[in-house]
Amino acid sequence: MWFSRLLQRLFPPAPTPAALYLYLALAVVGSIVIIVALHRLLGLRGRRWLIAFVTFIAGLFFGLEYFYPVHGDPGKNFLSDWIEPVSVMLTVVGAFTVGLGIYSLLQVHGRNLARRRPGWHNSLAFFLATFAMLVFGLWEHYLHLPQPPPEVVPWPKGIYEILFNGLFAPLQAATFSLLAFYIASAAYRAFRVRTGEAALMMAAAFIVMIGQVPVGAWLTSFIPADSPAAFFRLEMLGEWVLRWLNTPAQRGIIFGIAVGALAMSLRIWLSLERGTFFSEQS
Amino acid sequence: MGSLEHANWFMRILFLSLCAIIVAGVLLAQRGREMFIRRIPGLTAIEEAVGRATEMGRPIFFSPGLDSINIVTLQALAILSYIVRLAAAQATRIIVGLRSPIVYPVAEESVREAYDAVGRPENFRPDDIRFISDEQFAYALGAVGIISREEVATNFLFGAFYAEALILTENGRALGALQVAGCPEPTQIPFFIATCDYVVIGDEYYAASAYLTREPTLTGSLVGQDICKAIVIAIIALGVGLATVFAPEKNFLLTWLGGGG
Amino acid sequence: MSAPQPTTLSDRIQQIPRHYVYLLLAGVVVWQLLFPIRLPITPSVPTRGVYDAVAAVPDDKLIIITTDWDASTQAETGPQTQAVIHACFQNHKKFVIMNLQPPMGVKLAQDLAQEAAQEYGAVYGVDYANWGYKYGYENVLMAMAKNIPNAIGDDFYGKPVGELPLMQGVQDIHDIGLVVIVTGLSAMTEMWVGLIQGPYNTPLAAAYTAVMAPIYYPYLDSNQLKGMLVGAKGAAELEAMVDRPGKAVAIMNVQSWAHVLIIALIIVGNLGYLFARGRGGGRQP
Amino acid sequence: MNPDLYILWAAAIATLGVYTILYRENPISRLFEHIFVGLSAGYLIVATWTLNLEGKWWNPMIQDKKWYWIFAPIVGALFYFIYSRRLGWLARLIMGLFFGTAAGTFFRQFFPIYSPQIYACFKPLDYQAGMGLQGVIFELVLHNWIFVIILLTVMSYFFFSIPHEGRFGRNLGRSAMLGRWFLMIAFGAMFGNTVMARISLFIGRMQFLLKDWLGSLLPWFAGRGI
Repeated sequence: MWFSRLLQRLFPPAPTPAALYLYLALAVVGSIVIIVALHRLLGLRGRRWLIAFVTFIAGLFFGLEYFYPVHGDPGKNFLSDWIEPVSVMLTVVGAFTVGLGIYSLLQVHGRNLARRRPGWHNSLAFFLATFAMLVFGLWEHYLHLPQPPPEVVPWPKGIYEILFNGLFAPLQAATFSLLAFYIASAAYRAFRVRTGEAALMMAAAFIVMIGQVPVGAWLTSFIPADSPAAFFRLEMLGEWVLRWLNTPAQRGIIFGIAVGALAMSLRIWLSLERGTFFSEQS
Repeated sequence: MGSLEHANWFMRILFLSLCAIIVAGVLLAQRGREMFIRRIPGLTAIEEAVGRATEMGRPIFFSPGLDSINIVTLQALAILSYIVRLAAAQATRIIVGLRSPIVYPVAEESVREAYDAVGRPENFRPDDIRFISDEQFAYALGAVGIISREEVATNFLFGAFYAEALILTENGRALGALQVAGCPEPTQIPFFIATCDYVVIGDEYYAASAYLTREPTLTGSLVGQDICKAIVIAIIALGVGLATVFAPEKNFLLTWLGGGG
Repeated sequence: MSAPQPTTLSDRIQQIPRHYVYLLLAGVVVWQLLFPIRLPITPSVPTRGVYDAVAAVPDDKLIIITTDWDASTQAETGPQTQAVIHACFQNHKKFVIMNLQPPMGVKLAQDLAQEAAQEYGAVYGVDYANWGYKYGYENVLMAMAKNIPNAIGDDFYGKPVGELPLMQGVQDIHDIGLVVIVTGLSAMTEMWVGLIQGPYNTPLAAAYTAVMAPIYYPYLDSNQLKGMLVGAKGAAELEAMVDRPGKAVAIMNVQSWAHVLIIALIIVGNLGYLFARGRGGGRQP
Repeated sequence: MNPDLYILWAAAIATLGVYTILYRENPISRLFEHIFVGLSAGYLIVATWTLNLEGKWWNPMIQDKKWYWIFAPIVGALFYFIYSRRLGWLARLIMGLFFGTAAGTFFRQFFPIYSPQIYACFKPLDYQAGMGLQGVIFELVLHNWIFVIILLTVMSYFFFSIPHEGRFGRNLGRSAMLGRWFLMIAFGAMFGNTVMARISLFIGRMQFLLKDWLGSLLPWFAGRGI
């Protein structure tokens, strides 16, 4: 793989730990110099041009690898070897954005707490929960327990399990399961034969719903499964609606979305997009 | 044949033509060519929904969906910006609830910009742009909390939504909020239809910002998209015709598209 | 919305307060869990497709079970995973567990696999393995297609996967005979189809929560998916096929009666609406 | 320490706490909302480190001495300039990189995702050799006709630049209306199909509450074979 060889050549690994830290320090200083230089040297137009250029190159790289002719087996072109390492690098860079959201949360709840706004005790609960999960999550990670874990678990792991399996996971599952109630009440209220469209929607929902559960199969089990009328067994009818009425409609939507997303991607890639975020004068 | 690992000549030509048509539409419109867009029902309701909040003197809640910065979310932010301009002009408060840390600063910037644009920068409240949680259902609970504590009059949900959508809209409905929702993916549309007052379906979502802003770049792109869709229909029609006449192994269109392997 | 106080019976059955609907639903579920009335189960075509796809994998290739789920959808995806694992063991196919999203998924699946492995006397590392949670979505898949040991790195227990006996000779995606996606998250399928199934023709089967399944019927129709388990129903059918009736079968029974309740509510609501309209008292919303 | 009993009780209380929101939003549900948000914020940091950065970034940089990995956090740090008005363009620069990547990834997925969807629509609308038994053919051909008609009418609904009046437009308008009806049928089918999934989730929670939690107090519940 010539890409990793190139990396090795450009950035040879540091020979000793001391050299490593020297290299790291130099790299940081160097980067800062470059960034400051960019900021100083580029005018408004230069910056906009640079942003458009970076966007274009990133899109071109991933797109071109697919469309450029390939040879050999498995088929490769001059970009194929780059896809994996570049993808990993982008993943790592993206991971560093995690602080953005956390910062916003800490700011809002910190302010609630500092000013003793109504409901400040909830913000306190927020801080305790965040802090506990952070501390015990990392602690548990660095316990380096053997697998499978021993019978008697050390207490930091115990606390982590209470936080995760006793609170986090059940809160997630319980919130999700609220939907059972909401869907029942939405079905009751929404499915009225007020208009033709509502009636069609109701009829389809009705058939699919009952066709899916054993009681539906049981209701029409008097129709023999090998007779021409077997189509009217509720479970068959439900599957037929999903397969022959639902599938083409879904696909019609999918093609529209595909073209819509292609257009939006193109506008972004070529920096043609106008409107929010893109029009800003900075 | 039958591999889609890399493109073949048919795909290259097709892809380039689709791109060229869209870009041509954009460029033509930017040069001032007038383009027609039909009425999109759910979107005409936005003004009414903002007006209702103003009348009742209660805030608006907006969610740009759960995705990080991507194509869908950028579209949601464009709609947000339009709504904020409407609301700001009527001095109505708007609260934005976010799930992605990366979207947070971008959304804040868009809202601030919109307040500046209508000349009411003093009405912008940074606290109303809130990161709720990156966990899907923690986000849902947090958003329901905001909707009920702030007694919002109108709920706007535009963006990528998943299972949590019904938690938001059913609670919003129970509290009597007027709700307008839009999502490109079809999964949550049935629930929006059941619980919201107006719904924007599928591709209409991508047409939304063009319809609302009448920005030439967007309308031009929309016309280009229509031509592309017509091409897709033509390909399907041709493929169906060929499939009716020939056996699958003789259907060259199938092979060109990487199928029949 | 604030409707006027219902007075007549037809108005009243049109506007049952939501809290009553909630209570009725909870009541039916608890009743059927404690005092079940059972009904028979017959496997559907998509479920049989999953079983057949597992059975058709050549012996020298691996099956990947990617368990992109967590506690939130465990009620459906847990039994699905368990049934797929049983199908693998019963057909003597080697499989590995991995996932790309909620990190918890591989842990929960590992527990299920260990439980089943004991029953069949299967050994970790030889008959099955766990590649663990891999961060990076499409980047992981793109890397995996070219070089599995590199892309995966360490297994669930922190050991390099290359050292596992069942990984002998497993180099890239061409050594994978089937991928079974078990998930409650959208976008996973598009990723696997776009980056693995499409480019390399690797067979794909899937188990979805019932909500997601309709989106993916087109993929079944186009044969991009060999088979599909639809929610707890699919899990119950596969449980019946591998002769391990368990949680999913119990769930489907409760489902029947909960559906009967909702359908009854819809009918009642419509009757109220039609009566009111018949009398000329129907209100257009 | 054995955390199982604490886990059981914490989970039961958390579940019931969330369910109070079914009555209405209240102080208890609010408290659990904040705990939930806090736990996920903490977990987000832990997971980012243990599952991603430690293995993919820290170890290669420190243990393998690949010092060029130091550029990753520097590039990532540019995101944080979004809060600065003066330096905000640097954040846009790095976002541009990610926008470009998103676009490029969509380009490369375009044919692998949509090509099979397109050619799966190539359905014969009449009898042809090799289709199989005579009895099945009629059904198959009929289904194919239904399929193609629904697909085309639904797609016609999503045309935006043609008015639904005039010679061509009036027919498109009719087709679009038909497409809308088919869409409603599809949405109804999806709704019906989802009911089961949602109820499954609630059943799962009730199994936990009745069997695991109440069953630990009253053996009768544990013995009901839930």
